[in-house]
Amino acid sequence: MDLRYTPDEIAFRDDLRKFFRSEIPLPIRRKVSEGRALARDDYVTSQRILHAKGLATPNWPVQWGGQDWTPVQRYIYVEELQAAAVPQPLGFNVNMVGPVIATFGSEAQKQRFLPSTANLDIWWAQGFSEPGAGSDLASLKTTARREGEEFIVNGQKTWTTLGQYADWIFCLVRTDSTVKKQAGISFILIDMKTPGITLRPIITIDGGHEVNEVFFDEVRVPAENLVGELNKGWDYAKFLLSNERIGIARIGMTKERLARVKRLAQETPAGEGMVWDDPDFRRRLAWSEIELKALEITQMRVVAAQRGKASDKPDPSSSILKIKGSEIQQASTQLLVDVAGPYAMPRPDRDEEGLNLPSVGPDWADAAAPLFFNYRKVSIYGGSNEIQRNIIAKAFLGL
Amino acid sequence: MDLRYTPDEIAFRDDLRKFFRSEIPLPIRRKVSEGRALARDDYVTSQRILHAKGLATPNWPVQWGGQDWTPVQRYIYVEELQAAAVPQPLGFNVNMVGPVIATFGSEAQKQRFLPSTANLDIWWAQGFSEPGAGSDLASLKTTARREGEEFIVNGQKTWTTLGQYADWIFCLVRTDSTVKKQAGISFILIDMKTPGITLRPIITIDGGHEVNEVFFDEVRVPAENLVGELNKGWDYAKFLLSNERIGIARIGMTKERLARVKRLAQETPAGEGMVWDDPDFRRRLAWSEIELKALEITQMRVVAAQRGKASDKPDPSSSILKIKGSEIQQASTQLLVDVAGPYAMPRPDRDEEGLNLPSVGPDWADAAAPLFFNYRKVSIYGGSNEIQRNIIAKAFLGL
Amino acid sequence: MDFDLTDEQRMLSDSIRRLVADAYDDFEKRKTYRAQPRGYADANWQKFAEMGLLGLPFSEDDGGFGGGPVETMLVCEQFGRGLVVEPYLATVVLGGGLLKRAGSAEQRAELIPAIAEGSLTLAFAHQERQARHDLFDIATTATRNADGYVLNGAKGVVLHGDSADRLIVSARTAGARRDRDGISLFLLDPATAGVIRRGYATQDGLRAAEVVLENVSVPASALLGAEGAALPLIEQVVDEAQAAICAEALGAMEVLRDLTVDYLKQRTQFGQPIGNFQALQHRAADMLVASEQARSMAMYAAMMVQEADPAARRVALSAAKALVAKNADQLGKDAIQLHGGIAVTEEYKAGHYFKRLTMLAGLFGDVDHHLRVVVAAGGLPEAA
Amino acid sequence: MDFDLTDEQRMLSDSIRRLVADAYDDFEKRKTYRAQPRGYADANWQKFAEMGLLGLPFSEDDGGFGGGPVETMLVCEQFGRGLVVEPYLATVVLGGGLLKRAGSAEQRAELIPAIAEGSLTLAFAHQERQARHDLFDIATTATRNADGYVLNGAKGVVLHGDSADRLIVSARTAGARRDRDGISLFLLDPATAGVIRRGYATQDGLRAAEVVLENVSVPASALLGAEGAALPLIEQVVDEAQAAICAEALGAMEVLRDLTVDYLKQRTQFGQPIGNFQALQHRAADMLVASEQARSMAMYAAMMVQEADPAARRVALSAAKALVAKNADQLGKDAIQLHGGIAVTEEYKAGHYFKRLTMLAGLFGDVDHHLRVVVAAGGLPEAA
Repeated sequence: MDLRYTPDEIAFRDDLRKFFRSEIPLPIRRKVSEGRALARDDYVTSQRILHAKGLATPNWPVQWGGQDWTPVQRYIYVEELQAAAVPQPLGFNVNMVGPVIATFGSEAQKQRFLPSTANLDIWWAQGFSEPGAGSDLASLKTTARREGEEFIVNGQKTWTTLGQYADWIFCLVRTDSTVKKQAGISFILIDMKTPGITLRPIITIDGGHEVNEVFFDEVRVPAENLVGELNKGWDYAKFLLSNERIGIARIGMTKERLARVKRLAQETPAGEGMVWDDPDFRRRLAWSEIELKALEITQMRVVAAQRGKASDKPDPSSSILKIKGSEIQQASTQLLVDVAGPYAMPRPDRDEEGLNLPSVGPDWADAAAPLFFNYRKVSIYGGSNEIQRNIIAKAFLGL
Repeated sequence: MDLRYTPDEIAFRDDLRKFFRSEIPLPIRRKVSEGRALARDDYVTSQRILHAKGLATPNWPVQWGGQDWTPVQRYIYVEELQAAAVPQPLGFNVNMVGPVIATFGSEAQKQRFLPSTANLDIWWAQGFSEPGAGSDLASLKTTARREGEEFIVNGQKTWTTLGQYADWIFCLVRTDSTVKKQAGISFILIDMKTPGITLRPIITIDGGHEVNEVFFDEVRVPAENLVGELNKGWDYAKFLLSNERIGIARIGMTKERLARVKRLAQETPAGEGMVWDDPDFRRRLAWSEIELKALEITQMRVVAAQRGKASDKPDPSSSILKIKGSEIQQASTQLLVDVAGPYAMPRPDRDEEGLNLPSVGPDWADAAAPLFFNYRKVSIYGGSNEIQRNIIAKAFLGL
Repeated sequence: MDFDLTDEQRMLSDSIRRLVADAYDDFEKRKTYRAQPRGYADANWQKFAEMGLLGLPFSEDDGGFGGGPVETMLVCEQFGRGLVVEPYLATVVLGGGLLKRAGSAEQRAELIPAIAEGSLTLAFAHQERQARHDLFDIATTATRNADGYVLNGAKGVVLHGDSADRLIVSARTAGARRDRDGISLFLLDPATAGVIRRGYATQDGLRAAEVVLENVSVPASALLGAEGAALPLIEQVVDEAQAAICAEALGAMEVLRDLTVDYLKQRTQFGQPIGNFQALQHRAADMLVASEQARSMAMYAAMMVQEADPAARRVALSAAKALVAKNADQLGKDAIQLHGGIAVTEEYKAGHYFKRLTMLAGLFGDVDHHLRVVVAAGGLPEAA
Repeated sequence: MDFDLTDEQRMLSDSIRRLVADAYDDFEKRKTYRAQPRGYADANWQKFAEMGLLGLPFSEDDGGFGGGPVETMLVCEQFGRGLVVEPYLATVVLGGGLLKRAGSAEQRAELIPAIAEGSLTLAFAHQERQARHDLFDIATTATRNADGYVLNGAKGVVLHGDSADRLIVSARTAGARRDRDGISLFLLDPATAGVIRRGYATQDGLRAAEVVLENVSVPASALLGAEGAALPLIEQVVDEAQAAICAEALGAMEVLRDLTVDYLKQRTQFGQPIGNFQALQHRAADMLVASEQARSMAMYAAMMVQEADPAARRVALSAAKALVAKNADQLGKDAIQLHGGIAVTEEYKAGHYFKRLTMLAGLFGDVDHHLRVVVAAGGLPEAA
């Protein structure tokens, strides 16, 4: 047992660290670090730089641009990416639809979609959640009825993250309503330019436009866009969601944020000294660091336990990572608000890039409260923490 | 709206305060304050002093020794009793069986039992809980079958607090097993000297003997010992449990304990100074004081809302008092352990009065951890805090 | 001991509730108020004036209605229920509190009737960037000259400072930055040369301003109260504001709690209302406990703000604020979590309550700050 | 990075688990061990010796088996699972840790083989009443004279100090009470004139003693290590003890968690196993999260106790202890609450695990103390 990296792992890490910090433009990384919204081009620029180096889709099959890495290497990759505040390669492309197409898609679908998906020439959105199907995803109602060589899609999806930038959307649709709910769902690819699709922005309480509703009204989709078999979509969705394991706790990102909180606390005046001199603040920060260290090792243990196991098996320990990871992420944004103090309050108007015109308080402070508000979502999405506790109780504890 | 006492209320309070502190022997009050076990005689001595002054059974009907007090006066009485570390008049006698007999008993039962119950000439125990009937009290299995002018009782009760001192026990027994569970229960009085009763001590993790199991094997009870109507026992039990409202949060007692914690912290050395100089300790103590102050006002609000209402109506706000009250009580015992520090560890042998022979650390310190262990019970008994949350969700929130 | 409201108080509370319900029933209306030039609705302000709310805490001699802390609590609780955006705290509680106590007969006669009739608003320009929550940490200077004083300094996050008709500015006439003595108050027309205001929205949809003072000359008559001795008064008025904030947070907590419970009853998942799930029921129960404890402490604040001993008063108000802020934070987070995604959308009410509660919790000191005040005092004051 | 145990380590862990399961399977046995004169079972101690556990951390040259922190973790985790009462921490981890590092060749040759074969136990008489958790706060004095030293002072809550065959005593040969320099260690036969021991049970069923030293004369050869320079060594060995405590607490937490989950499955109320109730399921899930996080930190402790930089080592060990102690406390309370009444009875296992966890959590510093160490250092050490 040795929690330290081997010399080879250290070399691997140092190479990545250097590449991320020298090749991904600083203004993009700075936005990530401050928790500000990225423009579409920021994502595209960053992902193409990564892809050129083979670093956008390491989990894919090697023949489609993946890397033959060990679990520890994959872990290091995610941690370093986050620690350098590099935008993660678009999850809908590289962790979701890409692996599904690579595993279950036809050869034609692979040829057509995988290279452009890896390079972010196609921007994908996810069409899973519906207004009445949140935690109970399988109760979805959007239908696709077969008419000749087409499916006709009707219904509504919601929480479609960054859907405003999407070229295509992958959807779960009901293709058989006579069987039990999980058994009548199919996985289908839809061009966002198809007539009958309307997108409506959802503005969130932080003032951001990150998510959307997508309406489908008699949308005609070629039958060849069905992935895998009809009515097997629920299996593909489960496969897709299990790919979220590594990185779900966003430890690298939180570590970076806590380091930033520390730095800002040391330079933000408060009374006789700096915020850093406040023992109560320090105590809460230290707890977050300690919990994060424990979670980091928990995550390493999960990674190590994966060695030699088939990677398409869902691992219930990801529920632990999700619960604790989201709690610590939320605590880290609260600490940022605490450092900002009264200057967490101003909410100045923004230019089209979402930046202050100009800042009222310190130039980072107006982003603190929106980040804190926005991060309430991390214990809700991807299976709420209540759902995760259900999973632990049932899958681990047999209750 | 005025949270302050009126001059009359202050005079009432000062009279009680003086009486409690001058008339109840200090050694008894000191044991209460330190959370040590009382001997049977301590209870009897204290209650008889109170009773002689009309202060043992203020909630009873005036003709049986009760007081015609306002809700505020009743509240002041309980608070001052607890704050002076006076043993509460035995709850089984004065809050439980006494009011039940006074309200539902026959005239003969009243004459026979009420005076001796008030004066603690009879010591009562409670026979409600059973091994299989905890939170689900109505599922109790102890039976009483009618044979001529007697009931024959068979079964087992548990958690019978101070049963080792009891002369009589009031029991819930099943007298009809053909109807739904709440409808077949009767309330019956049993002399502990009746043949067929066995008492077995339960030693708790603090090393104390406070609770017992009571076994009934063909125990013959005169039919005249049935209280009220046959099969109405569940109603009487609910009536009885609702009498716990005032004082359930034990605010006066916790206030006294926190004051003691503060005093001990100020005189217990720790490194360069005293425990009191530890800001983390002080912060936790302050939170307990603040929560307690809020709960005190919450309790006063409940008391005020009772004015003019029939006192036999259960009030769901007692669930709030129970949840918060138990949490703060438990926190106060943890603070005591913290003050004791390493000297919370020794557990020396005890003499028959439960005292050290002699103390290892400071003379109060060895009682700290047992009190902390013992107080885990306060969020379990009398309807666990989980049951209380169920009640709030259903009765208050309509969920 | 008496927990009942007087008939007048009950009528007052009912009237405000109706007024707020009427003005804020449709949440879209609030958006239109925020979009108005001053960031709130003049029409609402006029209604408050007509109902007597704007003159409430002033003495009848000054043209007010002689209300006390209980009346302020009743107003602010209802304003919290509606997430009212009008500048009641800034004008009536903070500005009015200073003015009625420190103002000369002339100053009171000039301003209080105008406040009461709704034609004049105030803002209290006190907080400075370096001070965080220390009320005595004031670097702004007021230098005496032949005609009066010259003010220099910068004030931050002045509530409704962008639209106020008069500013009450704190500045040092003596002493060093963190001295308790030497702080004075000045009444200032924001149109005076050298006053630079930058207004902005706050995260919870209200308004504030940065105020810079560059060689601002004011006459000697601008002095409000005794020179150099303003701190005890500032502390008292900020305590009154804390009591008002506790009440406002309480109102918002109760609405958010009820909104959440209603949602649990309506939202179905897995074939049943999610309110059937015990884990969610227990969280909802905890929300009730949290809001009931907050109500008790808001009442404690209203009582103790009248305490004659300033040290006991300050500790009590800090205790109240600490508990209310902590419970508001936890209740707010639970409300969002129990709702799920819908609560983080701008369209839905819950998120706005959460944001307002977050900001109220930090106003004039966060939980840590107020807990430290209690700790430093060795605990809560003993009741009489 | 490698989380696997070696084959030897796995075998070791399995053997201890079997041994502990055998000796402690019936909880009544533990009672009989506690009733023996030394407060534990000599027979168990001999079995530990036979299995090589008592010589484990000593070098092979000294007659040990050259085990490291991972081996100690494995032993203590299993001991925690069984609530083992034998003096492993006192003799092997604390006493042995000091002896192997500070002992002269003669001292090591005299004592280590005897420890390894189970014929000699140690106790570390260090803590003093006024010191609380400050390891450097030592008032006991050792005054040099012609023949050696004379010791005077009082040591408190010395783990297994009542039965130990040798005491290792810390005393000042120089400096003032709270100086870091000037602390020395002495090997002491408790039969020496002037040594007064009062043994007693601890709340968790182990043993400890108060040790008073009244003009105790020891020869110069009793000095263990360099005069006046013992503190860094004491700190290192106490850190090793913390790593062992983390592992022991982990073992106890996992058993208590599993006991609770089993109870939830078996206990029926309202016509069903109480484990069907979602609110209880979620508490049980939180117990799993707490114990998994504790496992991670116990591993971190085992790794970082080998860290060369003492400052980084101490902060890391404090972080580990703080987290393990906090989670042990919460898990223990949840376990009692989920069980209900049965868990507070002496007959049932759960309460004993809770009591042991409570005492382990406070040993060599409670959560507050260790969190303060982390805070004072500005946070956790950066990983290499």
